[in-house]
Amino acid sequence: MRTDFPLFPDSASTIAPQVDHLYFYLLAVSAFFSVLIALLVIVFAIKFRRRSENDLPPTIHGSLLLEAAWSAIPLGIALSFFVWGAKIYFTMNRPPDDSLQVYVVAKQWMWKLQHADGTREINELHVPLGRPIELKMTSEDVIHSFFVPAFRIKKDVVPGRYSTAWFQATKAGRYHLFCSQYCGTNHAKMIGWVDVMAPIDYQNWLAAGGGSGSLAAAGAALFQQHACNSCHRPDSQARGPNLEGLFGRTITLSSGRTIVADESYIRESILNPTAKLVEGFQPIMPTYQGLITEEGVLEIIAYIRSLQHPNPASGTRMLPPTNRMPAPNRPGQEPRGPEERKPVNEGEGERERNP
Amino acid sequence: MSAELTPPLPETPPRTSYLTAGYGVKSWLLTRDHKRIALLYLASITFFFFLGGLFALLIRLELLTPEGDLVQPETYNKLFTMHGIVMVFFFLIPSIPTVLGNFFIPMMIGAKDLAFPRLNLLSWYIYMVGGLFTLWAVVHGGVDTGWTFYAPYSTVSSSTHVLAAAIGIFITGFSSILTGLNFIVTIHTMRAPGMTWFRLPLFVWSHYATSLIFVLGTPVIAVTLLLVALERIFHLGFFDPALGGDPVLFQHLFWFYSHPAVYIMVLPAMGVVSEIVPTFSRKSVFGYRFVAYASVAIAVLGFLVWGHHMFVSGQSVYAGLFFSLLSFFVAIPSAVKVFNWTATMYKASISWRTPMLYAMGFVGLFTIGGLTGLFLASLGVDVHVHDTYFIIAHFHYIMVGGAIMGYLGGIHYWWPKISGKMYPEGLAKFAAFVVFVGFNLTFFPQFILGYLGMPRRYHSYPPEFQVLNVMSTAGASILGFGYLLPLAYLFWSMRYGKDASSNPWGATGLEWRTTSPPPTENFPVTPVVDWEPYEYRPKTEVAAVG
Amino acid sequence: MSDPGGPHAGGGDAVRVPVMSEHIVSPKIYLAVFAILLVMTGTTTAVSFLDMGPWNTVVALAIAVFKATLVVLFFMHIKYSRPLMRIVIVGGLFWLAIMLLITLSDFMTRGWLPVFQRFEP
Amino acid sequence: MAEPRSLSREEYAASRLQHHFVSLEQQRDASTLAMWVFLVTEILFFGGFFLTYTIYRWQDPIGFAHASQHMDIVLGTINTAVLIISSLTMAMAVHSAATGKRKPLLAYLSATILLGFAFLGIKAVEYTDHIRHHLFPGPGFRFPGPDKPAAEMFFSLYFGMTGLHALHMIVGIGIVGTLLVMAYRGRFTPEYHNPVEVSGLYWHFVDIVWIFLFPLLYLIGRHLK
Ligand code: HEA
Ligand code: HEA
Ligand code: HEC
Ligand code: CUA
Ligand SMILES: [Cu+2]
Repeated sequence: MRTDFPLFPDSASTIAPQVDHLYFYLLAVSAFFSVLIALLVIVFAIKFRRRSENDLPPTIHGSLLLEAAWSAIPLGIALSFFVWGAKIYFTMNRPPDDSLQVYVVAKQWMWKLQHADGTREINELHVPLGRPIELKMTSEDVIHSFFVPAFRIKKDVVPGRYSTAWFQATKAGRYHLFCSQYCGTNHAKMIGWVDVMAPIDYQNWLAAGGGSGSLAAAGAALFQQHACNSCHRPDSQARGPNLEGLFGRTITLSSGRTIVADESYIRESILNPTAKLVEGFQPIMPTYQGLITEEGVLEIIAYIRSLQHPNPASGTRMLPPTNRMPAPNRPGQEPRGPEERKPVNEGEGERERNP
Repeated sequence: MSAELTPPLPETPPRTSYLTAGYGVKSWLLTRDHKRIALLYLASITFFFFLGGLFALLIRLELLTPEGDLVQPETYNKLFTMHGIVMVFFFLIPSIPTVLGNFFIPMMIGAKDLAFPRLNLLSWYIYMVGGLFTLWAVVHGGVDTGWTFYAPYSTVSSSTHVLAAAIGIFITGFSSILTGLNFIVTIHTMRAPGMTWFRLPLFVWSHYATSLIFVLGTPVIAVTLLLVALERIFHLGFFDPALGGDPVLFQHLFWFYSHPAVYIMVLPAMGVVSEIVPTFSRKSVFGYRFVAYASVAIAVLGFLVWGHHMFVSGQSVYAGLFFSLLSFFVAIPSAVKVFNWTATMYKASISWRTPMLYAMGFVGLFTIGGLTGLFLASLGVDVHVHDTYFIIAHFHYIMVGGAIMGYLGGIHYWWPKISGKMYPEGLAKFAAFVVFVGFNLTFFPQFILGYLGMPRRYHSYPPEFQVLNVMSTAGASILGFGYLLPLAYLFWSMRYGKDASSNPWGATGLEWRTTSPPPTENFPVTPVVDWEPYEYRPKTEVAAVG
Repeated sequence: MSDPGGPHAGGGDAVRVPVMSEHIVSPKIYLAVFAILLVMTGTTTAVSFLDMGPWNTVVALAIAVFKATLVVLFFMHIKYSRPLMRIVIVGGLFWLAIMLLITLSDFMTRGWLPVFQRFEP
Repeated sequence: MAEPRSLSREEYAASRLQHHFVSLEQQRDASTLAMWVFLVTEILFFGGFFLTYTIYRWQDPIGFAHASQHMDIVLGTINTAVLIISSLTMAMAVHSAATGKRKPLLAYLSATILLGFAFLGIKAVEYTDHIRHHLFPGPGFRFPGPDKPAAEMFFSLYFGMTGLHALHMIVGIGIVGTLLVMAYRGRFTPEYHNPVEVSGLYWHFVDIVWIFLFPLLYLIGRHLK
């Protein structure tokens, strides 16, 4: 048994201190009320203990003032919890615009992670320090949950849709990645690591991984293969809407409602096209349910995303090309070029190459 | 088990009591007397409690080491599932209502029985049939979905006896519905002359509120399980995304019942505490009306907060906001109750008997459990602690530390009335102490584990969590021992205990104004109530009434 | 077991209408209600063939609510019964509404993004 | 059980008073309240289905409308009428019991049962039709056009909701059958007939459920095309 055991988790993301501060506030209030109640109960029980069998204490029926006070004060405190908690929650649910995208596909009982440049990993996620990372997650079977205690983030990974989470690591290191939603026999084994690396190391690591075919390129291939372009084309023969610049746009549906074209919407458009019909089009698009895998759908989405009008700042949200060059070995730093890493990777067998 | 509960009384009591009104198995299994039915429930519930406790012990033994080397992962998953199902649906939900509520609601309002005695007996049979289905599932290999039955795991993925367990809970649900219905109608129509709503004991108020939840919530869990069954049998795709369903809808339906159900589990215990505290303080409850209204407020508001179990499920951020806000609102009536009980003890005449010890334990542990509920209702913090041991600790503090303390307190408090015998006071105090210590040792470390990030439903875990888990397991063994003590001495007291007088505590309720144990028709003459609740008179006068 | 006070001699709800002077509804009223119900059934079917856009659903449900109200009021005697029963029904419907509306509000706001995340605590 | 014929009406009524009630009024009050409370649980029981229906229809209104066009509107309308007639006969049965008319009581109860069977018969015809047209959800489900997923959901809900409703009809027929036997034996008098009254409430409730199922399942796609 280990004798050096932690009592408080690592704090390694921008969110973590925010959560911890609210937690300390809650702890303080709770400690105050628990001690107050316990003390009162014990003191009363001793001070007013029955001294004779014929004791008859005074009758006290109550006090409106007290009732009002001990309803209003806790309510006020509780509302402060609410506001504070809600603020953090909003931050957690709003990934910054300049986030790096990582796609996550969960299945019983492993995590498949895919970087924008096509690098794939299993049960291990490498991320650069200080850069917001946005996770787009879906599941192939049942519900899982992506949980990194050191970052204080958690999000259920639900089949049939995309969930989003984000974090920005503030401390290099290796942190637990847990599946926290019960998902069957090896739920407890569906764990992995998040490796937070200095940006430069991350670049080296990425370069070593190849990342030849980007996600978008794979998506473009699928787009051809399934003949999507027979309907979705920029010319007059198009029977379906033009998908250029679709991502992030507000679409008017035939029911009159509007909806923002995000990942979930595009996914649904491919797998259940009639559910949300674009205004002015007939429900002729066939469903691709069962024909395209979850990973395939992700690739197509990345492709549709890449059809944005070029905009280097946010645009495709990939690293600027210059950053992707292998970093030169600087003096005083351990050489971690691609050559050194390759054999290690093959030995570990933890990373797949994009085929 | 029921036969043993018919103790041949050493001396024939002066009047025949409900216990001596008939002998033999038939007089129990076909009885319509609410008091005998309560004892049937007592026996069955005790069985399920120890069954659930056995599963808990195995869970704790497995978690002694990080490697997960005692049982297979499949087995572990079945253990916590069956632990949760048995404890929630077959022990805690029926516990106080069907035993103490059944026994004492008619007596407290001065009625001869519940409005529908046959329905009451039927409820017990339905409960037993549901229990047998579940036991069948347990014996034939178990279920591994967690007590929450989340789809699509439960509908597509799991290959265990989900159907049998779901049917068992479905059937038992009707027992809950019928019990709640019976209570509501009884409280509305069967009150003795003079027993106005604001003369009702708070125990009755809290059972009225509980019954509202039974009646309004239970049908929804029934239909939810029906949908799960349909999806499993006929592949109707209500929840499976592969068939076009939405798994989050399942969670809405499930928690629409199961959040209010947590108040089913705690409201009756609050009712018990509201009886015990004034009795052993010999003083009227502070703020009677506020405590009464708080019960109803908890029941009503409790229906508006179910989504706080789904903050990370992918429900809308705004729905999360709504549910978080209302969760804080529902904490206020609970706070009001805690403060009123405490204030009742001010300037009181407090007698340190076992029921009072349990009541004091309830107040303290419920406060801790409830306050940690506020951590969970705070959106930002819940994201971190959701589905970790923090949740486990939160609800065990309320359900084991709170509700079971209330239940044990109530059993001790009314034991003289139920059995006509006194329990051994010294031993009982010792047991209460053991339970309190064992409980805290078991579950306090789990708060720390939870914030550290140990996920729940984990069969193995990273080694740095081991020390706290060992503490928890040690506590559980102490706790288990503490629970065996009352089982033993209460049995013992049925034969060897001192005879109880009709009102050993000098309490005010109507149930104390008849013999111990009471006759079948409860009161020789229908009582007429002309006093306020918890109106304490000098000892001599009380004795005269008894 | 005599009780001069309570209406049930045994107590029960303290305030109540003079109990159980059971109201016998005349068959004529039943027939009238029945006729309206049949007519409304025909109407709702006929109307469903008109294209009224989103109003189709509204009209269909309005007619259904109207029919159900008639049944509850007359066939089920709620028009003649004491308030408690009405509270029970309204309570039940209210709970149904809670379930439908709150759940629906989750589904309808899922696409919305949190807005004011900017100010840090 | 006392043979009613040998007692006067009042004595008979008194013999129906259970020991723990004080008066027949109290007993009647209790059973009526109980039935209403039970109906509330039924509202919420069906409510789970209505919620599921609402969510999925909201997600794909057009798919649902197209699926609904595969309902037989004629049979549906007839069945609605059948249930409404049965509600009338049930109401008249309660009336006859309250006014102590035994013969009409027997007639109305029998009519109610027959109408109940008629409803179930028509429902069975519809079910077989749907199943023949491969509209039962599952691997064998066939639906032309791109609305298949929505249609499959629609038919899942259709079979679930109408099936549950039919189950309630069967229970209702059983209850009314019991009433018929009791009425035949002369068990009901103007003073004591709350079993008839309370069962009537149940029957009407099942009718009301159908009043909502009908437009939601049969009528939502008629105006398209
Ligand atoms: C009897 C059972 C019971 C009771 C009474 C409660 C009571 C409360 N519960 Fe708990 N809860 C459970 C049983 C219970 N819970 C269970 C079983 C689960 C997990 C289910 C599962 O996933 O398996 C759970 C999970 C759970 C969650 C979901 C966590 C998650 O999964 O992420 C949340 C979130 O809001 C929550 C909140 C609350 C709140 C706010 C209360 C409140 O009602 C508490 C109110 C009480 C107090 C606040 C204490 C007294 C007040 C004072 C002393 C005054 C001071 C007060 C203030 C300053 C406000 N509970
Ligand atoms: C009323 C409800 C109730 C009660 C009383 C308890 C009681 C206990 N519970 Fe549990 N628990 C739940 C409701 C309850 N629990 C629920 C709902 C879950 C969630 C399940 C899920 O995730 O799906 C859960 C989950 C749960 C877990 C988490 C499992 C996991 O997530 O992996 C743990 C772990 O420590 C635990 C422990 C305990 C312990 C030590 C007790 C102790 O208090 C028990 C003490 C009692 C005894 C030890 C009995 C003594 C018996 C003997 C000595 C043997 C004699 C046997 C016979 C005669 C047959 N419970
Ligand atoms: C038979 C013609 C056809 C084919 C083939 C087709 N689509 Fe479509 N698609 C349509 C039509 C028509 C619409 C607009 C109506 C609707 O929303 O269903 C549409 C809509 C969409 C939308 C939503 C666009 C918006 O503006 O909101 C997306 C995304 C999409 N299709 C992707 C695809 C992909 C990916 C494929 C191939 C795997 C594909 N489509 C194949 C006809 C087609
Ligand atoms: Cu995946 Cu738990
Ligand atoms: Cu809850």
